[in-house]
Amino acid sequence: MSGPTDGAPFGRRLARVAANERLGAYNVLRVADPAMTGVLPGQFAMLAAAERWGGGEDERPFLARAFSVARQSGEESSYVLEDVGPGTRRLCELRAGDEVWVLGPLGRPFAAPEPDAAGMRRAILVGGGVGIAPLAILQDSLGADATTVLLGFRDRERVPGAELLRGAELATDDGSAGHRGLVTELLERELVADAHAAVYSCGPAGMLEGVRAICERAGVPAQLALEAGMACGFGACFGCVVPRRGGGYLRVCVDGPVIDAAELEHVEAHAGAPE
Amino acid sequence: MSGPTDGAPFGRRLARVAANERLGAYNVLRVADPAMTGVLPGQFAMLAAAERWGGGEDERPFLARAFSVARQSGEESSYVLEDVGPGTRRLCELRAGDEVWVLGPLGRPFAAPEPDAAGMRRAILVGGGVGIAPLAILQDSLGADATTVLLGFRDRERVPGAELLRGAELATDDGSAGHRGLVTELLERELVADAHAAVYSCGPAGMLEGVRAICERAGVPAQLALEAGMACGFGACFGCVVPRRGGGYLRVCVDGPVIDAAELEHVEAHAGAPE
Amino acid sequence: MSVEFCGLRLAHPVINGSGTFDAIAARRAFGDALAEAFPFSAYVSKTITLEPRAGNPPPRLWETAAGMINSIGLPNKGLAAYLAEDLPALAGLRADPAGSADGERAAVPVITNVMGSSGEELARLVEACDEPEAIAAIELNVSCPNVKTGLDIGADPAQLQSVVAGLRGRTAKPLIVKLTPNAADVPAFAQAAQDGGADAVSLINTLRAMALAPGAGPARPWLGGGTGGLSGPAIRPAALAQVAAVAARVAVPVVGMGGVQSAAHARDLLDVGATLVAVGTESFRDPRAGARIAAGLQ
Amino acid sequence: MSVEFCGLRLAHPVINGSGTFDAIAARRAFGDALAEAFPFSAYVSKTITLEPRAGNPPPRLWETAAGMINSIGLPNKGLAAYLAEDLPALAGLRADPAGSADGERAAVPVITNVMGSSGEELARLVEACDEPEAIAAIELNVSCPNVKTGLDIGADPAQLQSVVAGLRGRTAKPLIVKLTPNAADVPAFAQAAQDGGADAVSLINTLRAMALAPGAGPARPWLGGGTGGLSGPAIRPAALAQVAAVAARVAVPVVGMGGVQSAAHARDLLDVGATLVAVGTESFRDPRAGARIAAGLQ
Ligand SMILES: Cc1cc2nc3c(=O)[nH]c(=O)nc-3n(C[C@H](O)[C@H](O)[C@H](O)COP(=O)(O)OP(=O)(O)OC[C@H]3O[C@@H](n4cnc5c(N)ncnc54)[C@H](O)[C@@H]3O)c2cc1C
Ligand SMILES: Cc1cc2nc3c(=O)[nH]c(=O)nc-3n(C[C@H](O)[C@H](O)[C@H](O)COP(=O)(O)OP(=O)(O)OC[C@H]3O[C@@H](n4cnc5c(N)ncnc54)[C@H](O)[C@@H]3O)c2cc1C
Ligand SMILES: Cc1cc2nc3c(=O)[nH]c(=O)nc-3n(C[C@H](O)[C@H](O)[C@H](O)COP(=O)(O)O)c2cc1C
Ligand SMILES: Cc1cc2nc3c(=O)[nH]c(=O)nc-3n(C[C@H](O)[C@H](O)[C@H](O)COP(=O)(O)O)c2cc1C
Ligand code: FES
Ligand code: FES
Repeated sequence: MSGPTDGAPFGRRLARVAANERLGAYNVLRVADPAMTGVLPGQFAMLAAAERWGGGEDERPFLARAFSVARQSGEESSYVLEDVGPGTRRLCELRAGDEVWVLGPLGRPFAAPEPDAAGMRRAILVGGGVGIAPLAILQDSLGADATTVLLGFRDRERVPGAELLRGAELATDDGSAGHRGLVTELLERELVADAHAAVYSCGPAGMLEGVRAICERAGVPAQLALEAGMACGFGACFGCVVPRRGGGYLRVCVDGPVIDAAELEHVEAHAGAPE
Repeated sequence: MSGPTDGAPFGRRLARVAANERLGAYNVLRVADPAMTGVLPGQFAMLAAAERWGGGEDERPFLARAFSVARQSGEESSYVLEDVGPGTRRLCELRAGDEVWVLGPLGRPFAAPEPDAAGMRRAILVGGGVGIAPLAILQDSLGADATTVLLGFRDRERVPGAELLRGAELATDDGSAGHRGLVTELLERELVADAHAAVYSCGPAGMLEGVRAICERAGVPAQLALEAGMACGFGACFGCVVPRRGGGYLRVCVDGPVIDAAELEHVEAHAGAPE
Repeated sequence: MSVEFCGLRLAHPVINGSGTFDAIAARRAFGDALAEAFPFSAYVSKTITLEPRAGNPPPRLWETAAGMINSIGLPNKGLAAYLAEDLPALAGLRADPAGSADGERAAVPVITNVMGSSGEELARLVEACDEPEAIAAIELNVSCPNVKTGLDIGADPAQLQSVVAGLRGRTAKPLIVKLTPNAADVPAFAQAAQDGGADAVSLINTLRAMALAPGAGPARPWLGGGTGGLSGPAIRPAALAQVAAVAARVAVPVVGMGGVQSAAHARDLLDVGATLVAVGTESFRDPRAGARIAAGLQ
Repeated sequence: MSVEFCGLRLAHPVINGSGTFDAIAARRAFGDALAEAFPFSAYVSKTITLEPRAGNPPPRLWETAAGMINSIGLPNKGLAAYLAEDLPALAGLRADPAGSADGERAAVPVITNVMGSSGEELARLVEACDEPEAIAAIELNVSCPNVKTGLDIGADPAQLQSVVAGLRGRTAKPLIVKLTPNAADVPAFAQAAQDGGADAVSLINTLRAMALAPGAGPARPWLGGGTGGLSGPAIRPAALAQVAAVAARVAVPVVGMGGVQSAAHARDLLDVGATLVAVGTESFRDPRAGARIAAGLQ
């Protein structure tokens, strides 16, 4: 789990949908895909339906879409989908037996926690909405007992997403479950209690910026799994950039999606990631 | 059944697929569509799947597709589809309950036979391949006993299409059913036996040209249901033309699809109709 | 949302693109419902020429990814027959109330689109259109990619300006210049049209395009006319850029078109500065698209 | 079907469009498999400029109907770092045998694409590319819609010819001029490039395009760069027309591109006179598209 992998299979492949089940407002798409074995937490795949990828809203989708691998059990990969437009809608329609194009695993994964002078920092996983996906596979690898999990959801319909992780403490905008308010408020409380921690986070840009700022103030290392509109997912188009601290840009698909918070001035919301 | 209708409902409408069954190499698509009641033999509709019309071969289809109404039983219309590309393929996929956009009935229907000095000419229906569709509804209106039906098919897989009409005599290219050879050979034989007939024909351009030439030689009136690549189906695009005898062009969608053979020099194969 | 355009009050901002809706044929196909609920707030005729034209040999259509190529070649019965036969038949069209806020059936003015192969021809066309009451405005098509005009006013701003200036004096009716999109600097042509005295500009016309016949055998162009013009959603992003650039450059109203399928697409064109939006290809898929879009804009 | 292009022997006629494939990043993502089965018979670099460029602010992408708009803005590390770091890393690429009839893994020559904002800048770029063995040919990008070049050689054939003529003497390597598609008479630019001494021309680059940010609120352009360039299947019919017109006009070989997704699309471009076909956007959807298409051409 250190640094990028030695490489995904070169080229997209057809894989069969094993199941596509509702989980509250989300879909959990399970794909039989041996080639994904060895995926590391935080990595993603570019997915497209093999049939009828197009002809939806505004004659889209056209390009493949990026999705975090949420779990890998043996030869089966799971993805968590939120229907926010023509691409996710089409993928949410797929039934067991349908085929999807898969390219991956792609991108830079979460880096393993390393002990410092004071010993091992505890891992705090902070997820928002569909951003829980990469945290699920991260918890699988770190172990449930080794992690504190804080998840935020917009409303009751999305709360079932929490079932993908174990022992999660919740925050909801509408107070339908757990703390009424932002998950970042839970994080601040945790860091006040014990700042010898490492934060791993994924969610909407607004939340990630909150996590970044809180961790910076508390001097806690944070790894943020970012989103950006992507055309290719493997560094070819230079389209998925976010500003890098000190100037220039990072390609989220190859320099990320997991980026050390120290590399970012701010997490900005504009590169096509659904909020 | 004389001349064009007073008008189709203005605007396309969503209609539900009642059934979509295989008939040899063809599909019979049945659509619950009260607005089609009153359709006249030879008229057609523009059809498009309500969902995912696009994203197939070459990112097509985009435009709606023209199909002859093959039968109207009460509020249910039947169409006979042959899968020759992305549009027909998508329509062949539809299941009962799916929705289709329908525009129609459109176009000039077959004109009713009228008695001449020698009395009523017998009606000979000559169909080739999927061109049987408008002849089925024509036979429904003329009555089985009043019609001689000659149908040609390429091969055994297509022969079941003959079930859509009653008492058909067959010709097949591969001799798998009826006369081995062209349906136009059957027509010539019929006209030699008794030329006091009127021919109603639909099929590939090559066959229609044969029918036209034979009837011209025999001095027999013929009405030909033509095909042409269409964008609109209601006279808006001027795209569906065929050369008119004596110069200029006819719009197949509004001047046809049923055109009196006398109006044509030749039936040419090039305007996008599948051969 | 009724709108004012070159002194004409229109029920809503959605009209048809020239050559993409034949109101007379549509009336035959759909009966009086068409005339009583016309999808557009103004009706733009297909391009009319001095002499009758048969148009290009078939095939004239090719479907593309999210669009189509046409090579129609401006078939029309010629000026005289248009004025004598078509113009009267176009009387009495009423806009679909679904498109207008107040729900009344506004009359639908006729905009006659003309093309000539010389300034002299254009002059005769414009003068002929100036007389009839029934013609509310004149659109000059200087941009059809499917026809060789002797004239190169689609390719040289200076020539365009002088031609428009020469026509300006011949009619008091609004003069709309339809620009070619196949140019490096489209705003320069818009500017030239304005400087020549045009009351408005419209764009985009189709993009020059081509397709080869499918299947085996030696390669040959599919279209009878050899090349054609690309339209539909495929070109919408290019249209939006050209309309925005033109609207930023000229003061006269702009009729924006190119791939519009929905109210959101029309809104985009209005947002970048268009006064009216025209719908072409989408009407082929949905004859009532104009009214649907106008209703969505409210 | 190995092919000869400007003195280079290539395993097959399919290369990448500049800026649509980063072989170094791809090698990191896919490991050595990428280097041992490279999908293209030659590798065209992203456009290199004299000084490093960060590129345009995000968002840089917008998906359209059967295509996409990009406003990348030519980010690159600049000539010096390209030569020092990237060029060596590009050594040892071998073409996917699936694409070549004889099934051998041919070496993949590097074509370096450069852009300058003055003839002087271009001269320095061309001279710098003339030295290294590892650069087999040079492509001049005079057509990027997303960058303001002081130079207007994308808009004036005469200027293009004199600039090319000025560069011709500075290298013996094949000089490819990438033409702008945003012009009224693209063949005139191809002719000018040929007359200036170019060994080949390539087209089409992206079509100028625009998108507005979705959702409520005041209208604003979506792309950080304001406008962008349209690519993908949507533009294929326009690309085919331009490539056919250019190939009919010039004697030098033509690299045709624009919306190619399949061997049939590549075949069309070859049929109208292209010697090579480049694949851009389709590689984003299918990184092995080049090899798939090359295999289909056999
Ligand atoms: C590394 C990574 C991992 C991800 N993991 C997940 C995951 O696990 N689960 C999940 O549900 N999602 C995930 N996403 C987000 C997912 O990729 C997007 O939700 C998806 O691409 C949306 O596609 P769409 O067609 O459904 O919606 P779109 O219509 O593409 O809309 C999505 C957003 O893109 C913008 N947009 C709208 N129209 C366009 C257009 N025409 N062109 C470009 N942008 C447009 C808007 O900001 C909109 O909110 C991930 C993204 C990345 C980069
Ligand atoms: C009045 C009328 C009635 C009809 N009735 C029937 C019927 O009852 N049953 C039936 O099965 N069919 C019928 N047809 C034919 C039917 O409309 C076509 O088969 C259908 O449009 C094909 O669409 P597609 O996408 O499946 O195939 P396409 O890919 O459109 O191919 C069909 C033909 O169009 C041409 N073509 C190929 N690519 C393109 C392109 N990109 N753009 C334009 N043309 C192209 C070729 O000649 C090809 O053979 C009728 C046609 C008309 C005009
Ligand atoms: C079949 C067809 C015929 C057309 N005929 C004309 C015409 O006669 N005169 C004209 O000025 N434009 C003509 N156009 C161009 C349209 O008016 C419009 O400018 C173009 O199609 C872009 O709009 P759209 O994408 O909504 O179709 C035609 C377009 C099509 C598709
Ligand atoms: C994301 C992206 C980046 C591009 N960058 C460059 C570039 O740096 N230099 C250049 O000459 N062309 C560039 N192009 C243009 C392509 O090389 C090609 O000309 C164009 O995309 C048409 O081909 P396609 O439709 O197959 O993509 C770029 C295109 C895209 C989509
Ligand atoms: S998505 Fe193409 S470079 Fe990142
Ligand atoms: S199909 Fe458009 S005029 Fe006939």
